[in-house]
Amino acid sequence: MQPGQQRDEVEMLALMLLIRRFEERASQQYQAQKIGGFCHLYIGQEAVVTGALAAVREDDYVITAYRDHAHALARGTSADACMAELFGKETGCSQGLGGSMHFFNRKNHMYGGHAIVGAHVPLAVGMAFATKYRDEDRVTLCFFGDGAINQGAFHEALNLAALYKLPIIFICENNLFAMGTSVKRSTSLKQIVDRAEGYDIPGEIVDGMNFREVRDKVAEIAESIRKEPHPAFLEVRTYRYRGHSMSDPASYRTKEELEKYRLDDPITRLRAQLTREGKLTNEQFDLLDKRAKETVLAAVKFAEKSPEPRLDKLYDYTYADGAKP
Amino acid sequence: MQPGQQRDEVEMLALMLLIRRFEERASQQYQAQKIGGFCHLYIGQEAVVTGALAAVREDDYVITAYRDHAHALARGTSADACMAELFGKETGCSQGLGGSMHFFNRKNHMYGGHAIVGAHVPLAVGMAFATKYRDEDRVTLCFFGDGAINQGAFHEALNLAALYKLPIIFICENNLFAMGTSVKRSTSLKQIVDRAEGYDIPGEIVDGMNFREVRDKVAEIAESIRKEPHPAFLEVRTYRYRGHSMSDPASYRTKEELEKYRLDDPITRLRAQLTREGKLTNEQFDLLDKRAKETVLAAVKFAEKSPEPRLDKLYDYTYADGAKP
Amino acid sequence: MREITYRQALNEALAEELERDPNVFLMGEEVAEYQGAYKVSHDLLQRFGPRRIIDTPISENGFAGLGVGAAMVGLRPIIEFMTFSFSLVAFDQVVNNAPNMFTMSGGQFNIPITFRGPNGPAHQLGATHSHATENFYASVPGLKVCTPATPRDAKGLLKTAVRDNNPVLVLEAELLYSSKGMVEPPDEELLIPLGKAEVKREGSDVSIICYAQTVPLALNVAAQLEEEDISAEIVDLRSIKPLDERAILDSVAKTHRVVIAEQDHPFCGVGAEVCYRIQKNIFDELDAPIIRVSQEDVPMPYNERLEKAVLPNAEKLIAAVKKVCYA
Amino acid sequence: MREITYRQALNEALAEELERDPNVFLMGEEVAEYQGAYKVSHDLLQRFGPRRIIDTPISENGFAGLGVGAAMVGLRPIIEFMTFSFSLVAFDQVVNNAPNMFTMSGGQFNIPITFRGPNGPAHQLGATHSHATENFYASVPGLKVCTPATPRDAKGLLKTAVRDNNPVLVLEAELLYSSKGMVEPPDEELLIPLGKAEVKREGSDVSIICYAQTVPLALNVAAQLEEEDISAEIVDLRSIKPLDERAILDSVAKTHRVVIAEQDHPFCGVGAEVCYRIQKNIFDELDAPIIRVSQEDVPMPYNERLEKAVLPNAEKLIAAVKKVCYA
Ligand SMILES: Cc1ncc(C[n+]2csc(CCOP(=O)(O)OP(=O)(O)O)c2C)c(N)n1
Ligand SMILES: Cc1ncc(C[n+]2csc(CCOP(=O)(O)OP(=O)(O)O)c2C)c(N)n1
Ligand SMILES: [Mg+2]
Ligand SMILES: [Mg+2]
Repeated sequence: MQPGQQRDEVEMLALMLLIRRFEERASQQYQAQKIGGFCHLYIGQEAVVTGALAAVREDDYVITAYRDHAHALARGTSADACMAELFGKETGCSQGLGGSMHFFNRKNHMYGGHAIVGAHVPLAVGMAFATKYRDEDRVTLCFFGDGAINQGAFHEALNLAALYKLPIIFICENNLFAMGTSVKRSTSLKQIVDRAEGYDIPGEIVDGMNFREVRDKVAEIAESIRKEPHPAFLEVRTYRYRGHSMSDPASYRTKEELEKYRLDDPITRLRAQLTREGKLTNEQFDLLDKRAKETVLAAVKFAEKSPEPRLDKLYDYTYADGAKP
Repeated sequence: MQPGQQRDEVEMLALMLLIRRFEERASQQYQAQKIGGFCHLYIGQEAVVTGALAAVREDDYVITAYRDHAHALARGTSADACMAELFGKETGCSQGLGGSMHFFNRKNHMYGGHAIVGAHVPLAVGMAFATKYRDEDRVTLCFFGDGAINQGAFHEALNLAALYKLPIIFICENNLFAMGTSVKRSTSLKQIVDRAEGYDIPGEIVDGMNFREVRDKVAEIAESIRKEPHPAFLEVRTYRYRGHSMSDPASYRTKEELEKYRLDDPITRLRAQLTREGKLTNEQFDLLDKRAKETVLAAVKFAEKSPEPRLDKLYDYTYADGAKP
Repeated sequence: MREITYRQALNEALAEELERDPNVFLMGEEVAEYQGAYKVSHDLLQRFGPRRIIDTPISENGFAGLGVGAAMVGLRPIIEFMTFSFSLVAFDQVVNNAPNMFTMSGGQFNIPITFRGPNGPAHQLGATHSHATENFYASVPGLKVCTPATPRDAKGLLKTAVRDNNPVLVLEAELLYSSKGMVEPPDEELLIPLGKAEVKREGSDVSIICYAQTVPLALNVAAQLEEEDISAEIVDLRSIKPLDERAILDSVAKTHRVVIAEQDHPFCGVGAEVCYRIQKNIFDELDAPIIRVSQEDVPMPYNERLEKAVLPNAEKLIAAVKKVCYA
Repeated sequence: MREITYRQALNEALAEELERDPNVFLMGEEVAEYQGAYKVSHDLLQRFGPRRIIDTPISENGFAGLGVGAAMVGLRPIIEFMTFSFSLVAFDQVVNNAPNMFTMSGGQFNIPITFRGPNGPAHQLGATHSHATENFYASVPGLKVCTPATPRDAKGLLKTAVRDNNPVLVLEAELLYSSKGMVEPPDEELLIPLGKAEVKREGSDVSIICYAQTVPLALNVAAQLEEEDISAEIVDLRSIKPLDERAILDSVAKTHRVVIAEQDHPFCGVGAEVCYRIQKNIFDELDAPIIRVSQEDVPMPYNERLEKAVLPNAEKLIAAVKKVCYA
């Protein structure tokens, strides 16, 4: 396992581009009705998952909510498998049975994709529990939104993690809104990270538009957890450019606010940093972007051509032993 | 309404004695199998509810968990109605349908008696919500145990109360144990009151063995809430002398610990204070105690003689309009 | 009468009840500023203000319980679940506190609360977001459950629910929100009693008992069956609990053959209860075993074709009818 | 074979499975230091240590979910609910996360978890503490539900549940914990398959289909009926889901008359499903309508006499048998 900090930043920039282009394309395919159900885009938040995953090992556990395309891609799930999942195809990362909100990749330690707000936080604690039970030195990264912190499941999970001293980082992707509800209207806390105090869990805030800041902070926390298991809380300040889901015009916020964040774009930022430091030319960037676009276009082709899950297997995914009710 | 602080301390001591004697007698009647189900005694904690209720108005809302005999008595429910409820009689405060864990008294603003840990905390918030909705200046007193603070319902309720700025005092009766689980084993917090910080709710600690301290603190908070509605959190440090319920030998704690608290007995304390101040003689105290015992004995007789709820009314308490399923 | 959508009908019901009774308020996620996730509460914030139309954090258990507590002291809350799939995190408040309070308090506290929102599978939302909860809730003593299928029923049942002195669940259907139907004009008070089924189409050969999303399905199927000379009577339960046993038995006594079309899972579903009641009461009237068409007993898959295969559909319903008719 | 209590049988099952597989652990409120609220986990902390026998705060939703997460990464959790009445606050984890994961992940994550604890009314615990949850859980696709009635079944079913690769609910019965029965000696591996009913008594006139607390009741009643020359066959379902349709139909084909004795609420209860299956499959074999004896459809009152009146009892069961036998 290579330690996260060593992972090449240009590679990470390429990953952020892949995520961005993937989602833009998903949005377009959704409009074209190739994709059904709910579809929540991550555009604007790319530095969060990319930074966090750049800082940990490939065998660390990752779990998130329903805004999960980026987490699956960052965890090494192919754009093909992700797009095919959106298309509901058998070649999808959940065989077309999960859809946008339920991306899984067991091999790469991506544990979903969970659509009930807050309900995956106890699962994450269970994964961290297993780590400690087996005396491993893995870290569990549990991502969730600012809306999740007001769910009972979140609360019980944090208390359990603190009580049992489990190796887990609770990463709150604070994009300021839960659907149309701004954080100010969901809690009277001045900052979300303060909630961690109620469990005696150390908490910190980082700028989620800055890849390096996220990566370095997660690396630091992960290292301390590997030495001595404990939970930690990270509030990552970020922003989603799109509506909550495809049907949301996001009229609850101003154009100015959106523009302010767009100017702070995580991809532009990392690109500028690398360019300034002489690690990336404009040509190289364009090439990365071109490749990302090609990969995504190929993924759409792959998804289109892929077969649907077989009707005669309808009952095969209910019980692991194929029991019939 | 007379302001709480004015309520006569000797009267309050008499109330504490009534509660104590009531429960001792309930314990005995339980052994004699006159009382069924679960039965949780409050002995040792009397200063908490007595102090708190001495500080508020008669029309303020009171709600608690299943260790509720004292709360009903302190809210003016007769010993007769309480004992009859334990006996499952029609004359009981819940007509014999609720039992020990579900004491209600609508007239006196006692809203139960709730047996699912933590689940009544949202109800309390709803009552406080109604107060604000109607622009009244009532305060809701929500009592619960140290075990309840790890339930999701508790968490969601506190956040809602803080967000909507509702007039409510969350009173945690920290008796150090939830069944056999000491507070140290249910949360890693150094003190329970710290949990309130996670909601931006002001919190304080008082000595629950000291009637005056509880009363004065609750009076102070209630006053500030009546001026400007907001939630507050009070951790009251107390101790239950008996096991969790009648079947619990309480072998999870030491005799020494129990003895330490018994020496700090809330009744003895208030008695000593009053005696020292020349407000109570030994004879007067003995008379109060005698009266308490008589009242309770009469309650047992009352309960014994009372009729059972009628079998033919079995279906009458399911729907308010008598609808049949 | 005028034609309005199911969504509009619900919106009117809410507005009228809010207007009528100052103790009524509406609370839920995105009901106010966002105008409702499915726009059922459109314009209500503007009309009734933030005191009575209240946005919440994502805390279903908390605000469901808040509603029960407010009801204990005299308010009449309408609690919206964005969908009833999310009511599962509030299950304890809905099945323990709301319906038990009246009994536990010896009749001192009835709970006049309405829980409402879309219920049942919508379209490709996957296993966690497609729950049909009617059989869970109907099995709980003390709750009432209704499942309007038409705009008229939606308006009339919701208004009645708000006035009922018990906890009532109004299980709407996302897929019906945009459907249209004739409804009395706003100046005519429309109240439809809980516990009364409606024969949505008369017929003589077979009774199709249905509710919510399966009502339009059954009506469609009835039209198709007509062409094959099978006359189907469509009994829309409208309320699951109380169940209109009388209406069911009357129809069965006429047709002697029964298919139950339901949108929930088969095991211990609504149709199982209906079947039990029929055979218990008029066993001898049955000329064939009762057949149920429900969801398949599997978690809902995302894939569209598989989802369709899981749901009750015209093909399955027709096959069932033919089977009970030995046609 | 030796005689042990139901409680002891469960305790042996836990100990044997903990012994056999290091991935098995037991978690719940008061399971460790307190030795279990009902002493089912007696001595396990002493034998297996605090790493594997784990006390929790009062956070059912949290630790049920913790179990599901641990199962995703290879452990085999046994989660104790102090009673299943308290599982209602964890409902979402039990009905959404545990059973849906296998489907939602396209078969990547099965969840080998056991949820266990006492279920159903005990004695005068009142409305919030007397829930029979079997029909809720059995209606959820992806869950398995068993309800042992004897010490032998308790041991054999719990051991099988722990080894099953799916979420299984073992619904025990507090009122049976001290009951006794013959069980194989500890050195003999006792596994009872899920989904297999057992005829607990052969008979020819009527089938009484029952499970959990209604099994001893039905056996008692059968003895009484014997004296009136009515021969009752007692079919103990043992598992509610999968349901042993074969065993039920075989018995009914023999007796042609059915009474279902169940401890849950009537509306959409287990008996409704059993009834549906019987009439659907062997309608012509039935000589009388099926009758169910269940709880009355009211929240459980505390008063003892009223509680008895709500529960299924011998009187009601005998009356039902006589009715179906036209005796
Ligand atoms: C228990 C529950 N309640 C409501 C919803 C509907 N819902 C889906 S996403 C969402 C907002 C979540 O916001 P946040 O946690 O901030 O995540 P973000 O969408 O910003 O990534 C809501 C209310 C749900 N899925 N689960
Ligand atoms: C949700 C739920 N889980 C478990 C229980 C069982 N139970 C009843 S009381 C109790 C302990 C509560 O302790 P605490 O809150 O400290 O109150 P105390 O008994 O000390 O007054 C437990 C676990 C319950 N009633 N509800
Ligand atoms: Mg957000
Ligand atoms: Mg306590």
